[in-house]
Amino acid sequence: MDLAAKIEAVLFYRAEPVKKTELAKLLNTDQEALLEAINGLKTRLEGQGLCLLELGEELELGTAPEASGLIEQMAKEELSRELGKAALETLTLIIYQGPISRPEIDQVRGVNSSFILRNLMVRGLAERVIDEKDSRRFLYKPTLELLRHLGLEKIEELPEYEIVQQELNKFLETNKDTDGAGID
Amino acid sequence: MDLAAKIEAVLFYRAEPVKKTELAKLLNTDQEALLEAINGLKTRLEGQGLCLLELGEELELGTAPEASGLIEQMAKEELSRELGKAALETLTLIIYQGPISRPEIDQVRGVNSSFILRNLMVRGLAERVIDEKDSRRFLYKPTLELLRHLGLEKIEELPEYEIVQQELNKFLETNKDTDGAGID
Amino acid sequence: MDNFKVKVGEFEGPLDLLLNLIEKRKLHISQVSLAQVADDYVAYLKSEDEGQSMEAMANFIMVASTLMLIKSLALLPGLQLNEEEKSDISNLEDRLKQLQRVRELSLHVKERFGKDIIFTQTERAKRVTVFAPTHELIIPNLLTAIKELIKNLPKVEAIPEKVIRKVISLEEVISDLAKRVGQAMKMSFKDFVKDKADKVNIIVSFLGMLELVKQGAINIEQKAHFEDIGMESTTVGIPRY
Repeated sequence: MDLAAKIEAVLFYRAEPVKKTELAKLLNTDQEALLEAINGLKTRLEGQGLCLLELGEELELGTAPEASGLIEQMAKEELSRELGKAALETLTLIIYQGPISRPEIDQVRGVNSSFILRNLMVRGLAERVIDEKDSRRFLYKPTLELLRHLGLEKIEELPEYEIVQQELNKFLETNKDTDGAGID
Repeated sequence: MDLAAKIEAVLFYRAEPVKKTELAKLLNTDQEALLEAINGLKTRLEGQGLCLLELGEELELGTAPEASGLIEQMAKEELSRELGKAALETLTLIIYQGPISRPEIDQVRGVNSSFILRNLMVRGLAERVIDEKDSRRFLYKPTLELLRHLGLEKIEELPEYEIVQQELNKFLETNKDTDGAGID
Repeated sequence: MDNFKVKVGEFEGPLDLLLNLIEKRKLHISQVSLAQVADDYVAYLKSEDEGQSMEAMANFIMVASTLMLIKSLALLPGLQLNEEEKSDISNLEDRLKQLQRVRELSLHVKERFGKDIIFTQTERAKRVTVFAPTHELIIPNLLTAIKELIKNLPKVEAIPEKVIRKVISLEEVISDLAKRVGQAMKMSFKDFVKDKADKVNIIVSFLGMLELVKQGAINIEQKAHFEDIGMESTTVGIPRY
């Protein structure tokens, strides 16, 4: 795998602007070789679906400008589409039980929720905050706009709030040890 | 911009598994042209930093397996690398024989697999779908997440995949009527 | 969540235990090898039965009854089996072969899992979001959804009645088998004349096994049928006339 391919992989994974100095360090190479590889990658991406954006010191991978019409159309569709059962269920859990971590959401639903969470965030229905107790993990909660949309001034106004809390807490308490990766 | 490039752009933007039927509709093309473009994209990505994952109806863009070590240095997320004996056996059945029902899994393993199946689903390594032949029961099948953890672009790349398909189908055929430990 | 596991000792399920016993002796899976490990299996169950739940034992005991059949058949080829018994035996053999194959294949999965992970994009930190609610987002729908979720939370499963019924009738299976073994022995008496001492030993150990199985079935009433097991002395006595 050559340097250009490595740059592509790193930028794809990071999905945000990355400094050239950081890239050089990560890929254990000097500026000169890096710049050469960047140019090589740019050439390689010509006519493809992705493009390399260079903003001063920073690099980012994005969709090719020719695809912008397509992407806009898709983004619009994404927002106007119905949530569907799985997303509604996840959002409801976040409203009743938030701030709640992803492992907890997954544990209650019995399935992995990562893509659904992403969609809920894109639609501005849920947001994530850093867990004060553990800065490596995120907690999900409903956005203020959503609460306003639902006409809720406080969460406790939700129907059957107390009993739902009890049931869910009971379940989460007994399943504490089985979340995350450490299974069997 | 050709069809392969458009597929690449869409998959990059979506950053989640996308169905082929959805792609065909979005790109206003037929299945045949789509499949051809998918294969074209795969060839084009060879030796690059990215790869195209394909599992049944679903497609997703990921980093090339060769970049695995590099990306891991940056990965903040906790990676799951461990599979217990029960999880490994159950996943093996799902991979080589999926979509497969729980009674079928139980029959081979000799124990009730509901607990382990739930955990695999929470980890995103397996998912269940409604059996088209019998809407009252579920079938379990592998996910793109599982494929990613195996470092495979296609499930068929696993050793002995083809021959096992034949073997197991023959076995299930001859044992159709026995319910054994099949509890569901 | 441990209640979901059906473990006896270190083994998860009867097939796990049985396959282990066969592989320990480096045998191929067949009726012959199953007959050979039947005693080991029952001995293991007996050693582990303390404190095991009915649920844990039920699956193991069902397999024990099939093993007893197989052993009886190996000792007394004249023993008549009904269709269900025949299919139980071939089914057990098939399932073991299948499990063995799955274990073989699982090495391919184990070898690759988590080694060269293919990564997808990390969650974009700065993303333009647009507040886009849908008509589904009304309070009554939320209540329906959360109730459905709570209803579907996993509960500890009770052992299905079907299995319990099978286990309870195991007692009958044992006494019935003991009777049939006795009859089959009379019928094939001529065979026993040859190599007398060995055959007697085998029969004694076989009946010992029956007894062990009976004790292994901890939740089963045993006293009423004790006399059937008492057949041991009668049976052993057979070669004398």
